[in-house]
Amino acid sequence: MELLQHIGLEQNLLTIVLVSALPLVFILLYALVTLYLEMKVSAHIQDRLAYMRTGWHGVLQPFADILKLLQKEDTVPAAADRFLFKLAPFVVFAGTYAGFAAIPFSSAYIGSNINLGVFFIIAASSLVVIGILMGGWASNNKWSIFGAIRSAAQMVSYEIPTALAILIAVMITGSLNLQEVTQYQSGGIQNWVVFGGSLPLTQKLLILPFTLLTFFILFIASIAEVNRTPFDLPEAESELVQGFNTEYSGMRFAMFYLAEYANMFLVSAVAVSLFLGGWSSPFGEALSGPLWDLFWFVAKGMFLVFVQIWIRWTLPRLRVDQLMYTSWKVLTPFLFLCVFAVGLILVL
Amino acid sequence: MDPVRTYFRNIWLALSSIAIGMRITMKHLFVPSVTVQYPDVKLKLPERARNRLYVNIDDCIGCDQCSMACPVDCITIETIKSTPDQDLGVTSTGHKKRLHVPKFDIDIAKCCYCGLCVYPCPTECIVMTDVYEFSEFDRNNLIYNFSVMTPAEVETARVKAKKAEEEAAAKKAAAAAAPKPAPPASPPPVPPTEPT
Amino acid sequence: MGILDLRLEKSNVVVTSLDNLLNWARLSSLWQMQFGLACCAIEMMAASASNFDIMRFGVIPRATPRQTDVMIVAGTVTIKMASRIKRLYDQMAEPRYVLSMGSCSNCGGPYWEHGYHVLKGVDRVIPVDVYIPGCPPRPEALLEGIMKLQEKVRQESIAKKSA
Amino acid sequence: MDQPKALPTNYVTQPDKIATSKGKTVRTEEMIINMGPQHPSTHGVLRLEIIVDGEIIVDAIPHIGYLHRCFEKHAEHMTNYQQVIPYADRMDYVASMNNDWAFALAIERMMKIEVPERVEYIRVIMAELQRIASHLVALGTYGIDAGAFTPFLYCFRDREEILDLFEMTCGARLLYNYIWVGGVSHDLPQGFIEQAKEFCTYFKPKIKEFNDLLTYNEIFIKRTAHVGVLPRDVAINYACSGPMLRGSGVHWDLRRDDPYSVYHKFEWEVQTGKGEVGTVGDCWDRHIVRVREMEQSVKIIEQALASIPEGNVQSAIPKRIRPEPGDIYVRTETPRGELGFYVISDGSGSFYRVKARGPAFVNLSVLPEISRGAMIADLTLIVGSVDIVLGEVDR
Amino acid sequence: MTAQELLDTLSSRFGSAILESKLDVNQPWIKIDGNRAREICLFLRNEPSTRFDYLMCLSGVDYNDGTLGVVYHCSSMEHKHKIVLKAICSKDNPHCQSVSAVWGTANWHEREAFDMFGIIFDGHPDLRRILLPDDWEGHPLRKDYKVQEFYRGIRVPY
Repeated sequence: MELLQHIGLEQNLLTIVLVSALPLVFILLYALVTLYLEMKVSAHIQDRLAYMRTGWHGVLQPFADILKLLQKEDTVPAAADRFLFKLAPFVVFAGTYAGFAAIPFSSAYIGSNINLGVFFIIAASSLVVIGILMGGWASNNKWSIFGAIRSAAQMVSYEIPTALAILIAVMITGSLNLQEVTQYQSGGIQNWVVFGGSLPLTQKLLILPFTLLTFFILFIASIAEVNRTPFDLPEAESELVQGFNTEYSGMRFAMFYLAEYANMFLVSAVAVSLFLGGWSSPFGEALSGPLWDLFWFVAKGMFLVFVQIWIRWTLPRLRVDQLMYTSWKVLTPFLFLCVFAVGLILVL
Repeated sequence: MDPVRTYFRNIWLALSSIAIGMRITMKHLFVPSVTVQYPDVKLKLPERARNRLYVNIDDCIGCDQCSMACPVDCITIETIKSTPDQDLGVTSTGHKKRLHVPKFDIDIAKCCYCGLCVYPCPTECIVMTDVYEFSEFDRNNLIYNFSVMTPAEVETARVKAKKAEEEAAAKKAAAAAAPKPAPPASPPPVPPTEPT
Repeated sequence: MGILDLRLEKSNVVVTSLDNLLNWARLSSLWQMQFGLACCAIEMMAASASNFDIMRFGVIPRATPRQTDVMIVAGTVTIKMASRIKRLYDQMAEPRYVLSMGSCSNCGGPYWEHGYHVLKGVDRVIPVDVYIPGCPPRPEALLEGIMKLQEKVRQESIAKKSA
Repeated sequence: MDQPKALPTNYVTQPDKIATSKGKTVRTEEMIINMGPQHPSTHGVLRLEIIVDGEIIVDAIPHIGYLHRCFEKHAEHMTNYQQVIPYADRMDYVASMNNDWAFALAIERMMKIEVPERVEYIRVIMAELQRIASHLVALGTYGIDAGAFTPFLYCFRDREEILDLFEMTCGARLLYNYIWVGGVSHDLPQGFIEQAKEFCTYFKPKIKEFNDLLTYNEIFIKRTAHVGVLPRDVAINYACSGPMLRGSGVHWDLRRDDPYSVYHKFEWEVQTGKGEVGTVGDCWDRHIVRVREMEQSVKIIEQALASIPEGNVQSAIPKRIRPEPGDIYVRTETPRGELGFYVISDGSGSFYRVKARGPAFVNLSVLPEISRGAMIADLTLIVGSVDIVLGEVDR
Repeated sequence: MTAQELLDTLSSRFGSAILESKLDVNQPWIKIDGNRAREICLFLRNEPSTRFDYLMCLSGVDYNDGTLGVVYHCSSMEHKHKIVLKAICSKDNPHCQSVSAVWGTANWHEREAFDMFGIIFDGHPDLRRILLPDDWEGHPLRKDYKVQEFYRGIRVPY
């Protein structure tokens, strides 16, 4: 609600609704851009062009896709659980959208400046698992249920390393509120948590390898959280057809699609807020201000989204047991090491 | 190898090979694409390209060899013998045309583009072209009629041929009754097996 | 389909421009059902590969029939396969289109005469919108078939469809 | 005619399998899943009936015949032998040249035709180019099976170069009808040799790039090593052939062990799986055998291009193909393995009976043996490593 | 081992099961009794001097004189020799012993021969149609095969 005070508006129902709808607008715009970006980046990685026939270099393609999906027949399989089947996409999207509430887009805008911001995001994004499980189960399709169960197992497993990595950032910054975490990191690139935060130099040099490692692991874990290659087992195309969304068509499928892309940004935004200085400018006070903040935030987030896309079109996919192995036997132990080391260094 | 070393080696291998892969894909991000932007740009097909069949009906002598060579029987040819008073002309390869071709249909939908019909043609009138864009909404449009004869012409030719045949039969019967040298203008053997 | 189910007159200006917009969306985003059956499937793959890049036309291969708009039947349809094709076609959400690629799915192709187990044309089980001849058709021929289908989509009207 | 009345049932699921864990009993139930005939990773229209216990495969039963196009019936119905070649093309549509060659070789052996030297060289060049093209399809789609999409497109990009060479030679991109009994349909066109040499130099670094991107990627290795292990004796007992057999460490290549054509004139090596990253005969071994075979093929092509003799390519084509009554079995090494034609002639102008022994058909029959105990994710990789082409499995 | 030696070994061991042979052709063949195919093949596979461990091909044939045939093309990876075995059965009662226990590859080949010719392989673990649907009528590669008009409501001929 800082925004309202910032621009001097009164708090009434209409403005609250409008302000809280801002992330939705952002998600929609961002999804259109990312849809386009993903296809174009993948195409150029693969020596081809993709979308060329709708507008200049096919920029209107996402609009066409969405418009087309709107026109599609909304099919529900005869043997499906109709209620859950129809509900699932909304649950998934709601979970993702709720996460955006605690994301500080700019020094002037955060949906809800709650003290437990990060904690809230983790909790809200768990809703996505329920939605996916719901959809997979309600479809009454064996491939869907496989995808759903894989997804549940995967997300639950990868929440451990994610939470631990977040814990490290919280230890350094001393707050769960993302706005405060970001403010802690303002003042230039050297103050970002990934480079040790604004600690004294010796401590910073000691802590640097651990924060870098933590950021790296957080990024890997967040790719797994959003089911992207190499962790895209829930919708592994060559194995499970389309996984949990096999039976979905039209707008309901678009909701899943939208949620997936929104989720990509959500996890990137968390990583950016915690480790890469959030909306703060890398050049200290230069180029800062509410709009610049927004720019930096989105730019950093989009860069991480780009890396996710880049990884997706490079790597093969892991197998279920290897996925679990990576989480429990590689990422988590290393993070415990980091937690221990960071704690020790901070105490010193 | 001891498990601890294997563990760290695996992690190292995974990270390094992922980095190598990502370097390659990043490099390709800036390599110009190889895409041929059909329909704006069209590839030049080589001289020997085998696509849609074309029949130059003016050169066809109705010998039926392409139809015999076709493994899928997609060529249907009907012929009518010409009578001595009709001059059907000469093909561009110098063959004398002796048969009307009222029907020369190729069902392009069945054709397997093997090119076997092209080789036996004595007048080189059936060829595979480089046209490949001819999709249709209706399958019947894929049956190509190459004959240019109108129904009226076919009818006349048929009547004449029948008449000539009857005459020939009558003459033959007469000849059988009283042996005489055959008239010089009798129709040639059909179909002409060897190109002259 | 909500608003589109309203009884709309054909000659309405609003309808016409809405038609244009919606048709444009449909024709530029024809998601393709991966239905590679035989030889033509290889050319279909070649068409989606870098050199021809069918995605320029907005054609994205999807694995599940629910999310697809166009089924490219590429290859010989056998009698054992026919019922599966029918079922997959039924699973596709409206509006849906079928491209028959290659001689075999057009009419049995080289197998029309003696192929006791070959379905003589996929149009015996599902309606076909565009027939692409060739055995197999060049990737460009498939692209041309897509363009032909786009022509067909462009002429559709919501008023007529909802009737 | 007495057919077996009740068809043997494949499998009866066990509904109440009881697993115990720390004194507690857990009831698990096996599930039957149908994979295919239309599934992204079945490489066509293979249907696999898989019985799974969770993600673990208890049994996988292949059902084939969804692309049964009756090649053998058509071969009997054709009026002459020449007309069968287009059908042989369509059997293994990824490696048509090799199919044509095997077919032509069968008739040539039957009629004892000596083929001119130049024709042999052209055939070797074409067959090896086709082998590369076919392996590129196999390796590319294998990447998709593993979840990596990009290598597939790189493979197809390189394959286009080969198809261009084929198209300029015989006019077709996929189904060539090029190798005829006693000769080939066209001589090499102008500029072919230069372009083919260019292709060889272009292609060699691409293999390395492919390896870096996929083959030696640790995730890929972890996915394929120790997976779908085909032991040597099982491979022989199931008469596997090609990369499938060589992947199991058997030093066997018909180009060397049952020689035909002029392969003995070139220097090349038979590649076998050595279990470098896993067990001998696992999926990775089969993959690497294909990759290395491409390198060998490039080697053969380069040598053949350098020493191709002059001559008439159609001098030995018989006017009428009419073999003596009798039968013959001829086998050649196609990209997938041993393609054999068992031909019976009754002295007329067309076949009395022909049986095509497709390598993919035989290789696929071993699938249940190697997929038991694997996971669903492994199954797609195992099927991919067998490299089936359904046109050849079902014919 | 030459074909003659092989024939001698087989006839001395199996006597009446070896019916006929032709060794002076391109690919020498020996005609065996189809009802004893399994033991003969097992012997050929296991005997160290023959060691036919690789069954290249197994084909069904309709000889159009009231008989059906099964042709086995065996080769040895170790000795690199080959032999062709032929077995004959009548069209009215087409029975032959299965060799799928000897060579795993014979399993599918025999199913195919059953599918195409209707030869029943005794002792086969899973003799079902392999290429055609289970309820298809007739065996298509028999010379007297007539294609059915309809299959489950789909017209079969053009």
